[in-house]
Amino acid sequence: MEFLQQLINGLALGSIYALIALGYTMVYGVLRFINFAHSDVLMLGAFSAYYLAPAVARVLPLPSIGGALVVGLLACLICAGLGVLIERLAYRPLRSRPKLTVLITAIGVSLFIEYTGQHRAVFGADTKRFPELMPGTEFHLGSLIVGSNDLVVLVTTLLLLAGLWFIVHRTKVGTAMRAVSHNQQAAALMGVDINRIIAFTFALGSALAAVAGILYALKAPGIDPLMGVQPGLRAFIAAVLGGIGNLPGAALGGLVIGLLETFAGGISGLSNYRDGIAFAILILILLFRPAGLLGKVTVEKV
Amino acid sequence: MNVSQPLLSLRDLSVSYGTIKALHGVSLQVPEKAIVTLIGANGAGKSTTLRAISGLLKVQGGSVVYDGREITNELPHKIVGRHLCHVPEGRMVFSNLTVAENLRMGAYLRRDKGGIAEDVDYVYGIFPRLKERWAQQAGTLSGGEQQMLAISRALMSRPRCLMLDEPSLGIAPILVRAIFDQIVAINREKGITILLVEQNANLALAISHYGYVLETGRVILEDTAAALRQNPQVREAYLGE
Amino acid sequence: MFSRSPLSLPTACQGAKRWLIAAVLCSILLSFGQFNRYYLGVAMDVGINIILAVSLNLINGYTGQFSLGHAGFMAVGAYTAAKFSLVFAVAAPEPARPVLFLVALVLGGAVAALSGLAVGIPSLRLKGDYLAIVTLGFGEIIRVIVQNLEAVGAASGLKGIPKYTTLGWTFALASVTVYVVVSLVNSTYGRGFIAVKDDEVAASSMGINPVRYKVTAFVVGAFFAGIAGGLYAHHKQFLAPTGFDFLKSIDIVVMVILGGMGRTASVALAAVVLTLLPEVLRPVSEYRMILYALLIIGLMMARPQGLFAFGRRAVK
Amino acid sequence: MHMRGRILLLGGAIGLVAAALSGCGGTDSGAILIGEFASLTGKEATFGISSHQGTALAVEEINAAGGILGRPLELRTEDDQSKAGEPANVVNKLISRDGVVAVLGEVASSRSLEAAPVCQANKVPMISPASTNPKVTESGDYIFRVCFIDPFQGTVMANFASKTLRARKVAVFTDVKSDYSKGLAKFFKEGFVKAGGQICAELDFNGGDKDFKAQLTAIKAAAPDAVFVPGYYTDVAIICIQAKQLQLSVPFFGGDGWESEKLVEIGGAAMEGHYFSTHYAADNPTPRITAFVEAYKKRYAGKTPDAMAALGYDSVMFLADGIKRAGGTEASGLRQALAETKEFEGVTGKMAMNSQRDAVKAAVILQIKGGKFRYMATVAP
Amino acid sequence: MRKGIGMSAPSILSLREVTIRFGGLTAVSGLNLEIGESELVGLIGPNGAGKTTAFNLITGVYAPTEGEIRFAGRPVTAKRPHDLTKLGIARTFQNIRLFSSLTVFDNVRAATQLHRSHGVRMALWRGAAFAAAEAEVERGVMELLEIFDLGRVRDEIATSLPYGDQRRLEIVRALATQPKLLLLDEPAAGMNPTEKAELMRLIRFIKERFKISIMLVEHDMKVVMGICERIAVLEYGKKIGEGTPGEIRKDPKVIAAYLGTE
Repeated sequence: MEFLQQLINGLALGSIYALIALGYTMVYGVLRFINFAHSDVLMLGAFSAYYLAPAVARVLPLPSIGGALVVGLLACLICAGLGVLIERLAYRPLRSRPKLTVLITAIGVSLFIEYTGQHRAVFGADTKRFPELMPGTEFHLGSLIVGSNDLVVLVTTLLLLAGLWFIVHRTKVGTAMRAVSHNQQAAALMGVDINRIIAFTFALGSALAAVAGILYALKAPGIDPLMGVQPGLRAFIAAVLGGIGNLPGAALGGLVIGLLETFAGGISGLSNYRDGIAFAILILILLFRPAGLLGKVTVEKV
Repeated sequence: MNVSQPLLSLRDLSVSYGTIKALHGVSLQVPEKAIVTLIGANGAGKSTTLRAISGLLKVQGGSVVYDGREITNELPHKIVGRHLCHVPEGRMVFSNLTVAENLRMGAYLRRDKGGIAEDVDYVYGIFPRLKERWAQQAGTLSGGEQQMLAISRALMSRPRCLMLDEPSLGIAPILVRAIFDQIVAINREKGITILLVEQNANLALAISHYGYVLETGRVILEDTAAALRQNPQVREAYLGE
Repeated sequence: MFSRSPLSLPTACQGAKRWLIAAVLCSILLSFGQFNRYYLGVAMDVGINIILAVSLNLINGYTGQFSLGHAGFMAVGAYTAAKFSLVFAVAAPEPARPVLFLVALVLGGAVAALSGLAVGIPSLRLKGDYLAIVTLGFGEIIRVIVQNLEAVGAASGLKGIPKYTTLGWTFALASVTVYVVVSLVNSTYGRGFIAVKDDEVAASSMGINPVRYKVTAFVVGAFFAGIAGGLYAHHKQFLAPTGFDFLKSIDIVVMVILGGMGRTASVALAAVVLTLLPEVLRPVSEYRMILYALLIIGLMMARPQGLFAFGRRAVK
Repeated sequence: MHMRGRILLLGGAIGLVAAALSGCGGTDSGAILIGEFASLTGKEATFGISSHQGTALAVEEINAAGGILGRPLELRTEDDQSKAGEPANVVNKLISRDGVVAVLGEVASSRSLEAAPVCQANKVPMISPASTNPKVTESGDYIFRVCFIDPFQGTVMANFASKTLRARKVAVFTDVKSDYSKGLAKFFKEGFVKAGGQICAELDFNGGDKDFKAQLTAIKAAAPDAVFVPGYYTDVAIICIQAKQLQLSVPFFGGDGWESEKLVEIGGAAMEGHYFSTHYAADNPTPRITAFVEAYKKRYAGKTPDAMAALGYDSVMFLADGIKRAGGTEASGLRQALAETKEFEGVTGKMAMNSQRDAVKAAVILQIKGGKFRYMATVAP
Repeated sequence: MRKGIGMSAPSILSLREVTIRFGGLTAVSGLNLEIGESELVGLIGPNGAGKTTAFNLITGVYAPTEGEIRFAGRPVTAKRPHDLTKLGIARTFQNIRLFSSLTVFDNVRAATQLHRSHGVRMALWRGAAFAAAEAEVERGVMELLEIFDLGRVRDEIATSLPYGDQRRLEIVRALATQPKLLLLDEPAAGMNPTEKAELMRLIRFIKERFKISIMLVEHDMKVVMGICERIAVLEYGKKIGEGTPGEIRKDPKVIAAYLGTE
């Protein structure tokens, strides 16, 4: 029973990591760099919802599913906009520069968002109570307990994965994304405006981060400007573990990390190493599969 | 439009890679509905010329005029929008996309669903192998099939002028034949202007109307294709005779 | 690197050693001065950061790998040296202490070098982002282990470390670090590091074993990070595992990049500036980190080759 | 660059540093300069800000009342960014450059431990408002604190668990990242086992984690009578919410890290019926506390002061008391006066300094009821 | 130069039935090739015929899927590039791969690794022996640079040189490893006729002066026909012809492969 309960816990946690990891991996897919600020967009998503909720509550009842959807949608829009803004201001000017330059810039952007958020004129450093967007209950299956929040997380993740799959595989813009990811020049020769596709990718990834941020905040309703750091790091590991740039890999990686952490966390004497376990597994896996679980090893052309 | 004006003309084009100058003032003309070929040894600047025209490379000097308008240093996707399409060297098919998706990418800028479907049928007609493999990932195709796909993909944008970079590269002779037959057919039936870059000089000159010979970033020779084929200088350049 | 005169090579070689001796003597003399403790403390931070940045530069700058785990090596050195001092040096007679301190530092460096070897091995198979995340992960694993290791105080930290670090020790060792990295790189042997960075395939076709150079860079870099850790431990007299998280590694990476990858003098200068900058910004402490973040972003836009990277070295 | 140039540059740098080193100490004007170091930014900013606000309020009140010995207090606050390595610098700066007569700080024991040797070496009294780790004052005779220490609090809670809660089996859920949490857990376990109880599960989390279900599921499987969570309120609130979701419905209890109005704000109904020990109860209707709470609310936009704020406030008052009794700010005299404090009445209660310079004072136990902290008992040492 | 083992063997390099596949693609299949001592051999073929892949097999960048490679009488199949360089194989690259942040002098100096007598310890001690050893290296490097007229640019960043000089420098760098066999990958690419003529002279000169075997992959027929003693022709990964320039020129299969059938 405990095993099954932990399985549920792990899936609920892992699916949030998966959502975040998808954002990392999508950006990596088109731009080949790790967007360190992604975890901060997650935080911004949660804060957007925090500030939106009272406004929405005036029009729609909260907590309610409809209200939660509206708040979530608006937060997604805000974060999509912010994601595009970050790309436009910080990353696009550096597009042709070495990857390292962009990576360091991304770290800079991440620190900037975190510390600006901590300033008392912005969000402030203290933890804020995240509003109850949805009515929550628990369901019992024998002695198993499944929280409605966990179900929401699982269902949302599944829906978003399906939606993302649809966008990427069944729409024109998604096809263009894959084309840009494979070869920017060839895509440009098809008439694809690379900048727009990259912006779209950032918008999409940031919207996913916003959803992840809200789900994370629903799970643990204390939010602060640094809340994105830990899940961001784990999701980042998940993305690399799955093979960065690979969408199913990110989802798989997220679930693997979520489950691993949960099972390790439930064992006395191992729970204190929880922070290191994800990394240890990652290193082990990379030693045997240097491009991650689902990544393909590319041969350098000489 | 002035009929005597070529569809595409380059004037004194120069391009550098860092400190290395790749093109030293290349000028050439491509008349509407003609097949013009650009031949020369590896590294002569043939591909560079095409890449400069299609906006993939920054031009440092000179100009590119297409359809009476200067398009020098325009962004690649804008140039495609003018129906000037480039099938790059090495084919560059999207190997992570299926054949059908590759074709859809070719029609990226188009909105006419009916017309797109028509054109898909057309390319499947000229390259039946693609139809057989429509759901396959392009990366699993053979080199020749990929070349067919690359040409078809470019056709999907309904080009007025098509630039082909080494369509015979690394392809079995039997497929080369089929591809070149279709290049001629495309030109005759659809009236598409073609600028062809080729190493296989005989093959290229056989189907072209006019040719330019490039050496180290300069045009060293230009003439009708028939004349070039007889030119001992060309034979020498290619066989060291 | 070398002046145009063909005779410069051997002359420069011998000159460097003289300068090292001078710098070390100078540092030792400094120890006898009476200074304001705050400035003294900051000066020691400067020296320690020079060691960290210059040693990371060997890995990231000269050999072209991307390590985000330097704080991990530093932690290994700091804890090893501190534990050694707490067990042996505290009980030893006064005159033996400098010797024991040196032993503690070298021991810390050596254990850090061993961990560098352990990280260097995955570096044989991984590149770029993957290597970066593995080194980052390594640093975090070290932190988690230390956090659970009761022998070194675990989360409570290790306290009561004797205050052996002086300005003299710090700058003498900083000079040694600069000397070693400069000497190593400025030799026929050392050109191999840069060759590996520029083009691994070409380097290996020239008979240079990239594996050996990469691992050497990690081992030497980690050794000095360990030394810096030891100095840090005996300077702050207290070690907490949280002090070695990945933000610390990022700080060091920023010094290297700010200075200009693969330029020892510039990187050392950047270490000085970036250590002093937060102190200067104290009056606006609320905005300090925001400014720091903006500085990183602005710098990458305006001078990606490094703030202090002057001269005609080609930038890749 | 020529190699000689590089080495020259290094030499130059050393010279520059040497030149810069010859700064000098603070002034001895009318105001009494006191230093404070706190985590105003970074991971633990929320605690640092609370304690700083209490500290600042106390200084303002003293100055409004005419200062000490006729001299106003001047507070110099430095931010240590919640970062290890910073406190030593910051305190060095306060002492050597600003010339403060005493140093107040920090909330986190690890950072107090880093600053303590600096204060000791400079012979400047340091008063930690809320570092409960016993090691802090071991650094030397100039180091004081106005809070009780972990062994005391641990024992109080062990007795509470076995006597009041009548728990036989208790699970302990510790924040491994926090020295405070680990210390408190250790002393609790010792005390509880001595009292005849059994620790049925020991699990750990990392401060800042947001998902505790894995550990809570394991704790639930061990079927404890109660769960001891020595952690900070930011984590505790979420732990209790997730425990409630898992229907782990036994009492949770913890230490002073719980104390903040945010605990109930975030945890909501999930906090109902849980207990914690702390330094003071804001709802305690003594005039002293009421006055403090009101002044604080007025000064800081209606915020109820938490324990950190109260302790920050008391650290200033304790220092002021010492200065008054010493009749000046001369270091050894002040140290002496502080060490000899027999009875000091702060908002966090009466305290005396023991030989270890730790405050000997009572702890209060509060229960959360109806979204409020309800005073349950005072446990004297 | 170190003495090789089995120098008595008639050929310095031999490939037996060497095959390599990448995924489904057979880039080189069943290749047999011999290169004699002090021989100058050309490897030609249309683009994509597998010439560069063959080069990469010989220099250890790729390991063959099947077959055996012997160098100086010993099997070297799947040895790593730097080990092969140690044995005496050096190369240049199709797309110039100089060390971009090093000067001309240092590019060549870096390639003397195998033959330096001093290492880390001396570099750190910087004693008289080190100075002497470095002076020796410098003398060697400068001698090479002067031979190829690059001494005047010794302190320029290598990648800032004109194209022709970069090509030449790459050859000099390869020679600094003191090879027995030098592999040149399209050395004439991007050169004008004058530069090509110069290059041909240079290759002949290297062969005479350093008494080594040279193998070159080249597109330019004039260059290949002009200097090679023997030529092997590849098409689709297979050898379709081999012989003297005269023989190759007349081989109908080769003509078809090059000019294409009409």
